[in-house]
Amino acid sequence: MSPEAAASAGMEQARVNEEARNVVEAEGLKAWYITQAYGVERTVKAVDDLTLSIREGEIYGIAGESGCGKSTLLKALLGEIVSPLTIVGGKVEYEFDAGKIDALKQTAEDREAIRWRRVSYIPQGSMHVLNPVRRIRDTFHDFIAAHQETTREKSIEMARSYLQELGLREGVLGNYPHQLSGGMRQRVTIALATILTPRLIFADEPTTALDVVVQRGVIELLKEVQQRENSTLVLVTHDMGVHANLTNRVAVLYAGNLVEEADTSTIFRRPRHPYTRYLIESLPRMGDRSERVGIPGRPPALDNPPDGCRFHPRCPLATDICRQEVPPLLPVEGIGNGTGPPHRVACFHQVDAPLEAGEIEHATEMPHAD
Amino acid sequence: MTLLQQFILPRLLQWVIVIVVGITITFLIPRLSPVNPIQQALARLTQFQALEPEAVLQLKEQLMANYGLEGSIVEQYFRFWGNLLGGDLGPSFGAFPQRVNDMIGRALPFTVALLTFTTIMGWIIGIIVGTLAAYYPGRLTNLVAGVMIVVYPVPYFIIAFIFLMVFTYYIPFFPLIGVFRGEPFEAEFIATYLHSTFLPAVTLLITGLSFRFIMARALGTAELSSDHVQYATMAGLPDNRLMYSYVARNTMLPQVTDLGLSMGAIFSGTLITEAVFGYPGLGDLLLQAIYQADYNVVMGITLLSIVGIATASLIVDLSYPLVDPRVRYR
Amino acid sequence: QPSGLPVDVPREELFVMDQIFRWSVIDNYNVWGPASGTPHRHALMFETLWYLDQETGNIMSGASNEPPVYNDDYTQMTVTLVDSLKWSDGEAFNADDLVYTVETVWNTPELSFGGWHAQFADFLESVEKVDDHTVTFTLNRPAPRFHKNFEARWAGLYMMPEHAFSQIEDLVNYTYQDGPYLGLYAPVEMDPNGFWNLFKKRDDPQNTAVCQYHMNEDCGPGYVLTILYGDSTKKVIAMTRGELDAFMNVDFEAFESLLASTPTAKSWYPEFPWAYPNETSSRLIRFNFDTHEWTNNKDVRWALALSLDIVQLQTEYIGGVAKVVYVNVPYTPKLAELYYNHPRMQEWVENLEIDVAGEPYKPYDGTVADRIGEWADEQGYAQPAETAAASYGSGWWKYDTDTAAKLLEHNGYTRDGNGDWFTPEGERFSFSIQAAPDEVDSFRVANAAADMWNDFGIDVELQGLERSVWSANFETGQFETDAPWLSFVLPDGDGWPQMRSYHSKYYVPAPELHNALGGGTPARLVDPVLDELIDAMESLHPQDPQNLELVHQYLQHWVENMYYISTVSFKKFVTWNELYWTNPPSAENDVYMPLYWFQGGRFSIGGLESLGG
Amino acid sequence: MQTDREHSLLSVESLQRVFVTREGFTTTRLEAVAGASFAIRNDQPEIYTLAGESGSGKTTLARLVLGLEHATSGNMYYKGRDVLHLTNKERRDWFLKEVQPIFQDPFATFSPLKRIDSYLYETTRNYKMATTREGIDAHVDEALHAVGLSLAEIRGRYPNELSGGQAQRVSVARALLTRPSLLVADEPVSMLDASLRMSIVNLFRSLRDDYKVSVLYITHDLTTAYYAADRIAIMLRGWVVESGPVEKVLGEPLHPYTQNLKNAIPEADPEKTWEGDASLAVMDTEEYTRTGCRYAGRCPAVMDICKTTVPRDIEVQGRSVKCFLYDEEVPEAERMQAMANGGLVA
Amino acid sequence: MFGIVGLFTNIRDLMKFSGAFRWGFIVLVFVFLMAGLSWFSPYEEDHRRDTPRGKPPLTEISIGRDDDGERIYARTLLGTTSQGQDVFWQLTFAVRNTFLIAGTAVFIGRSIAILLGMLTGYMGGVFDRVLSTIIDSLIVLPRLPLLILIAAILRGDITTLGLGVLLGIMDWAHPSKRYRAQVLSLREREFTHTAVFSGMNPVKVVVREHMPFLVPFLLADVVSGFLWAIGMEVTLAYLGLGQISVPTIGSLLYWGNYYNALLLNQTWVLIPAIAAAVFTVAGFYMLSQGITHYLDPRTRLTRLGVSDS
Ligand SMILES: Nc1ncnc2c1ncn2[C@@H]1O[C@H](COP(=O)(O)OP(=O)(O)OP(=O)(O)O)[C@@H](O)[C@H]1O
Ligand SMILES: Nc1ncnc2c1ncn2[C@@H]1O[C@H](COP(=O)(O)OP(=O)(O)OP(=O)(O)O)[C@@H](O)[C@H]1O
Ligand SMILES: [Mg+2]
Ligand SMILES: [Mg+2]
Repeated sequence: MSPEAAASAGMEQARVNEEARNVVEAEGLKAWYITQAYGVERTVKAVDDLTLSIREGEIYGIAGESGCGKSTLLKALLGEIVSPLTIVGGKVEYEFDAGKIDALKQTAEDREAIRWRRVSYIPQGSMHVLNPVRRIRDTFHDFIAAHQETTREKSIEMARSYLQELGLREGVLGNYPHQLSGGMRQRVTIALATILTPRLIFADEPTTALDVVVQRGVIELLKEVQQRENSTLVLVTHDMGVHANLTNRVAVLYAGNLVEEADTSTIFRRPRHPYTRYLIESLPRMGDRSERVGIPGRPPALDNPPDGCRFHPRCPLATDICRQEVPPLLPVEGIGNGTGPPHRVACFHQVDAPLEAGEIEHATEMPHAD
Repeated sequence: MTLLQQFILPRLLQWVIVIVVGITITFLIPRLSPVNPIQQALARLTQFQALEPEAVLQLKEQLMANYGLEGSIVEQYFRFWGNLLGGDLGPSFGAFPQRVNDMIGRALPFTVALLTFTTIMGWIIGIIVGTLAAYYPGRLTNLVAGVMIVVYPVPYFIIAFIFLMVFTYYIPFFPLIGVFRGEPFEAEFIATYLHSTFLPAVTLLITGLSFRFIMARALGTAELSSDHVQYATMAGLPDNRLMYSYVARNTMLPQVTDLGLSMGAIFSGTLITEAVFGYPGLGDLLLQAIYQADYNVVMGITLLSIVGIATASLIVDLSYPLVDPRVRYR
Repeated sequence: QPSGLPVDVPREELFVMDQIFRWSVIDNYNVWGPASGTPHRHALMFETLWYLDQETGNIMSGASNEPPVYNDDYTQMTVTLVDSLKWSDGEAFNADDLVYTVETVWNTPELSFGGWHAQFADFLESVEKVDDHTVTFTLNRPAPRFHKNFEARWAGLYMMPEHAFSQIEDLVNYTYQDGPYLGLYAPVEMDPNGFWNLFKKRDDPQNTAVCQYHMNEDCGPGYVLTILYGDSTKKVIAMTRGELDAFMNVDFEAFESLLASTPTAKSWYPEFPWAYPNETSSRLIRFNFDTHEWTNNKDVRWALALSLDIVQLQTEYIGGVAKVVYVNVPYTPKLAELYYNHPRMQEWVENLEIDVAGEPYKPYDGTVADRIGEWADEQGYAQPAETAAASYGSGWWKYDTDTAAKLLEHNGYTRDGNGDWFTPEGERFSFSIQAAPDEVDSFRVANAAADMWNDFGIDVELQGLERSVWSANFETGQFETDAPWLSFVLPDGDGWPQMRSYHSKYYVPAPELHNALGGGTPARLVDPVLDELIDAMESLHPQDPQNLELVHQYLQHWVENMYYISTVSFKKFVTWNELYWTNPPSAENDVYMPLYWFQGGRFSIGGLESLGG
Repeated sequence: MQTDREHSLLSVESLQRVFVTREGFTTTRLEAVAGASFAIRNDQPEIYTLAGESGSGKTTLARLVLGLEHATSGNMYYKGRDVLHLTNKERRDWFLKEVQPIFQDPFATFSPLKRIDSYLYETTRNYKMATTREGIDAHVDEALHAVGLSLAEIRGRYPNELSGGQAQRVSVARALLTRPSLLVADEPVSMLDASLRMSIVNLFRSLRDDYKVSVLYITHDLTTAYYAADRIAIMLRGWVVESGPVEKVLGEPLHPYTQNLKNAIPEADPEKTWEGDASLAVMDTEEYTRTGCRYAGRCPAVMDICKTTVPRDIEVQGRSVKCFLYDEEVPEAERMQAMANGGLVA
Repeated sequence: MFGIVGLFTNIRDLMKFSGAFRWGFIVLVFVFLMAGLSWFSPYEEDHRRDTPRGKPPLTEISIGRDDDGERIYARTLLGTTSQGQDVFWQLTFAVRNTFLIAGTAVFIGRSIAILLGMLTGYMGGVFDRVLSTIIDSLIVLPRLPLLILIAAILRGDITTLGLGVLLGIMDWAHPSKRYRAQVLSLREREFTHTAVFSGMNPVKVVVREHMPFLVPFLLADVVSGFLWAIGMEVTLAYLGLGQISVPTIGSLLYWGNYYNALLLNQTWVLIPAIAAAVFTVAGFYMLSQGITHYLDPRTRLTRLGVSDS
């Protein structure tokens, strides 16, 4: 990509940010899994005290290691709270044209009105969510008929033209899911989730377990859908490459906490949280075979997270304060042009140094605060 | 390599082998029985009579000839296959000189009608109710499930007896035995037929139903936690659509398999139910035949059942892809 | 309430009776051929020459109403036929029919499923028509019982219509559905599944033997339906519902519940002991002398008999409703007179002494019937005015376990502290007794015996076997003891026809079929004394007093050896519901027996009177 | 095709595996591995990568190598010995000791119902690597140390009590117990997140360098392949379409398919977004049954000959390519034209 | 999975974990207690005429005499049978014997089924084809008629244990097919390959690796096996082909029916036997539900307190 193109992309981003209002706002969200096993209660604080807002028309990425609560966050934002998942505190609100809607208190009617028409969801492992014994066209009809008046012919016609626009061949409609490749199934699911032109799309790891070629196709499809309707896309993945390619803004989750949030280029160029830095540095790059290391240690168990900063046991910069106090998520001053959403970080020992593309910082060379 | 060669022919071959082995076993086993059909017939023919010893011996020979029991067991076996392939099951011993073909021909429609009705109804109702129960867990469901689990182990004939007592004695509404008036397919025949078949049918239905319910509920519950159902639920699909096209439909593979195989189990059920209700089907016929060591009738009926079950499972196997498009023939 | 009956006949014209089994051969009334299945039908549709009534022991008229006349050396028998009988097509019944019947059966083995062919082949020289109603049989050797072939208790040689059958080419496979019949009824409809059969009365009832016997021009119900409902429970339900007018038998318990629900139901006696007690058979305990050594010891057999309490057996197990017998002769009025109450037998049994360890011992106890009567009083049953013996049978053996113990000990058996018996070899004295539970009284006799012998200290295992298994077992000698039923004598008192198969020449060792030689007994008994007696009876006329004496001797010898332990007579809860039809045979109307499915059942049916719908 | 059997650790020659499947009432013949050839050198341990998109036959090839699948035709030699026709005894006593697998999903590798250490003990005992109790413990511990774990850490634990990375390391450790010369790792990192990925791939590198173990590394993650591997073979629908040193093949891919693969890699750099159109595979089976080049259907530089004729392997620029674009027998003008059409770099 | 030591903790866990298990367990303990009580019965197993006949529950009956010859009276809990036996104590024997029959049948049937199912599933090839065809042939045989025939052949000589063995021999074809299918899929699972590469031989693989996965399956199967065996026992007894003098659930029903219990309203001789059958099967059913649920990997994960990272 040429520098001009990059600049224009940046400008586009800025434009979005300026005009947009927030579509989703979550405040102090606590979504825990509370299980009764053996009569013993166990609480997994999968999302713990999390505040974020997502702007209309943007692609908002959520990154983090496996098991850090990404999917849980999405479910909470979607308002799909099924036991043992419990909302312990906080709120989630949508704002579309007609005022605010409390996402966590949806009635069955609300759901029928909101789901798929306004808010839609592509779950993790979306290649497995199609009914294996139902033809694709029937599934389309089921999903369309659930939310709007239609006949079988109409809904199939709708599906046909939509699939064509998305570059899937028509024959797919007559197939059963197992007759399609994984990537095609994933694309069908995306089509299913977006055919009713929702304003807000939650996509949970839509590309894991796909090979790069198919992954690329799926991601381009998502982007196309998002751009066509100027809808909002919330994309969860732990693949930083995908974030880099697709999102406008990235939130980094660690052990149920939001640790850093900034526009994409900032996250990749000037990450401030040690965890984010690790995440990006550890990625190998083409054309570079010098040694890289993973993040030391393993993520904490969420039913008994460490006190203070949850990253401290793995953090080379950790000090006593990290072990005792939870770092607040605060905007970084003096960054950005002041009009977009701020760059927020939750760390006592933020690192303020650019990450040069291609440059490797060895873990041991990470500056120590103490 | 075509499908025919690769799958259908071997499957057909297997069908043939299964039937031949099955029939051979049922040919041999009755002949191991201590009950001697000749002695049985002798006792029947000469009851209350003091017979000359000479007459007894002569009668025995006569019976041997009539029944086709001369020669070694191997000779009998090949003669049996010869007759069978000629479509003749031989004479009944207990009802000589009646042909087994005729006897089975008379009883078969009754059993088939009863079985088809109860099996299919039990299957459909069981699946519907079971799926509903899986879909709406709750107190009512637990109650229904509890009842079903209680009914499930109660022996067929106990249920039959209770119905018999209640609906022919205390509330004498149904006839005591199968009473059929009029020519087949006339209004009177149909009326009396329904009247006579009701109790045995309900008995079979109830026992079949309870099993089907338990199975459908278990399968439905498992299906409910599957990804595609959860996703469709999230997408706000209406309940009936979910239940029918997403839960029940997906449990069809095991249900259809089981339907094919359950014909055998149900056959056992009719055996006794028919006896209790004086219903003129194959079950009662078979029971009598076993007692009288009426080899040919036993053979005829088991053969029917063997061919029936083998064919049912053949059809089930061949129709799997219709039921579940994922299935591949290997 | 819809009718549970399968036929559309006004109830006041229809008599519904319990069919004793499910017909497996449909629409075939050729009783001579291999399809043979006679019950009900032979009473309704057919005639034999004579009928031997078991209640009275009298010969009753059939196609002949005079006894056969033999020449002096029993080589010729002359029969005179009734001249007023007609076939249902109007043709007169005459000597041609009898001659034709005999010759046909004689010449066609396939038409001889009562065994008559073999009899004729064995004895018959020629059969000749003397005149229209007289026929003479010439025999190739003395045969004083030749007429038995024509005399029915259950069955006899049924008359064939010569004028019709001579037209039929293949008589063996002829189904004889359209008559003509000599009996009162003709079949009109049959259940293709064999559960029922409908018969209609002839248009000319006056031409049948039954109506002539009853001296009633139009005797008997217009229609008779035989129908099989199933087990006791179902029969009782059917009668309660008014859908059954007579049944053959039910369990004691079922009968009591019927009495409670259906006041019009009635068996033989109007009060206790209700059931018909005079069927010619008795229940006993049989030993297998071939395979189990211990059974060959007379003392052991006696010990077993003495350790049974017959009063308890008859009351507690059988409900008090059968007559006690000490030998296998049923206690019908006629047979009681010929045997139990015959002075010779009475004297013998009262003075009978057996040897108990060298001491003589009188085992007979004459008070049994009275004690049963007392028991019935205690239960609060009203009883008939007859003597206790008439209701409860003969005396029996004392219940004397001390003597029984002595007998065993004398033979080397020992008893331990718990009272358990051990064989001389030192093993636990144990054996099994087999019975078929659906033969109710036999099974209960076995039950009682097992219980009482267990109490006495013998380890007896009761095996209830499915009937066909049970019979297969005794046929092949696979039993130790079992509980069958039989009678040594016929209703008229003759013994030879039944006793002869005990001749040692028919003996076959187990496990071959006991009747491999034609005769033979499952007990596989060999006793030269019996052989002699049997041989002596053969050439005597049944009514010959010498014959009776020989039978007495046979029975005495039998009892002294206690070959079988006889217990009670046959009884049946033959029950009539006097709701639509009345005047069935009963203790008050005891001119003939009530077993309507026997050939003689026609008298019962013909005697019925309608009570209106 | 003949490889240098004597000097190769593993040499695979024209290996073919055909599956016949019936679906509904139609039969499909599917050449999942179609005459694949490559060799892993013996003189010096190397990490050899098999890469390619999903369904290209990588797993099938790995299973063939491991002997879990029967070859339809072709040859395979290990240390010069024919290993397609081993007796059961030879296989157990020799081959299984030499070649050990590492599977994709570390949790599927071990039965969830058994303690994970039991596999380590089983392997040690069954191959008689040690006999005494202490010996076995020491042997297991040593293998675990090689992967950065210790026996104390994992003893008595069930698979799901370990993190994915730990479980995958145990899987590697188990494979190392028999002191194999070759590890066959089928997508060992695809289930893991970036950080864990690196630790496993680093582990392979250290095994190669410190323990002299060769690795057949199967993946569709080209970045880790580039990072770790010495040589690479790119698979397409059963074919090996390009193979050679990883810097060459991935640095300057020649085959249009390899180029497509490389382009599709999302780089963790917001300024490097994708160029050109993605060309997506249609149904798997369609390409398997195509006559001519299996890539012809979506190749931007397709020529007429590609649609009818199967290309041969061409040695060019230090690698082997299965493409007419580099085939001298095809007129050069035509090839240049096609490349230009496809927007490819020559 | 169930070490001997761990058994009790497992049961305790299960009791806490699953209501179905709890109820099933309680019901079965109750049933076992019944069976156990049979050893303390004041009456002999096959003895009749111990009590007055046909008395309803809770009647006062004479149960013999004391040393002075005085009659001893007691109330019968469940009434007496027409053969003069105490229903309650007969039931204890019946439950014990039926357990013995069904238990033997299930044990033998499942052993054969598992062995053959696993072998055919794991070995595959010609071995599998031949055996599967034989199994299929057996599946199509109507079992009840066959059983009646065989029972008839054995001439009523069949002992309680013998009946169990016979039933077991007849009831393995269906389950073995199901086990085969399971093993077929387990065979393709990766840990099977791991086991093979760990040098395990086929028997070890099948027993150590696959067996544990069949346990939930086995449990469900045991329930249906139990049900079938009890059903067959009862049916044979009903037809008079069992050893009807040995008290079993079936023979209790047989005798009740023989003495027209329904017609005479003596339901107390039938109801306990039916209840025993229902309790036994329902108890096992609930137990297996509980255990299956407990062993389900999905619930197991949360239960073991691990995240699925
Ligand atoms: N149903 C559940 N019950 C209990 N704990 C759960 C449940 N589902 C998830 N968890 C736990 O919650 C935490 C967060 O899970 P989540 O699925 O949100 O992670 P994720 O970031 O989406 O991971 P991945 O990248 O693997 O999808 C994990 O520790 C997980 O073990
Ligand atoms: N046992 C089998 N029977 C039939 N077809 C099979 C079988 N195994 C694999 N295939 C087919 O062979 C082709 C190659 O499969 P393979 O698993 O080797 O691909 P892969 O490169 O490992 O893909 P992935 O990256 O998805 O794991 C696929 O189309 C697959 O459907
Ligand atoms: Mg997730
Ligand atoms: Mg693969």
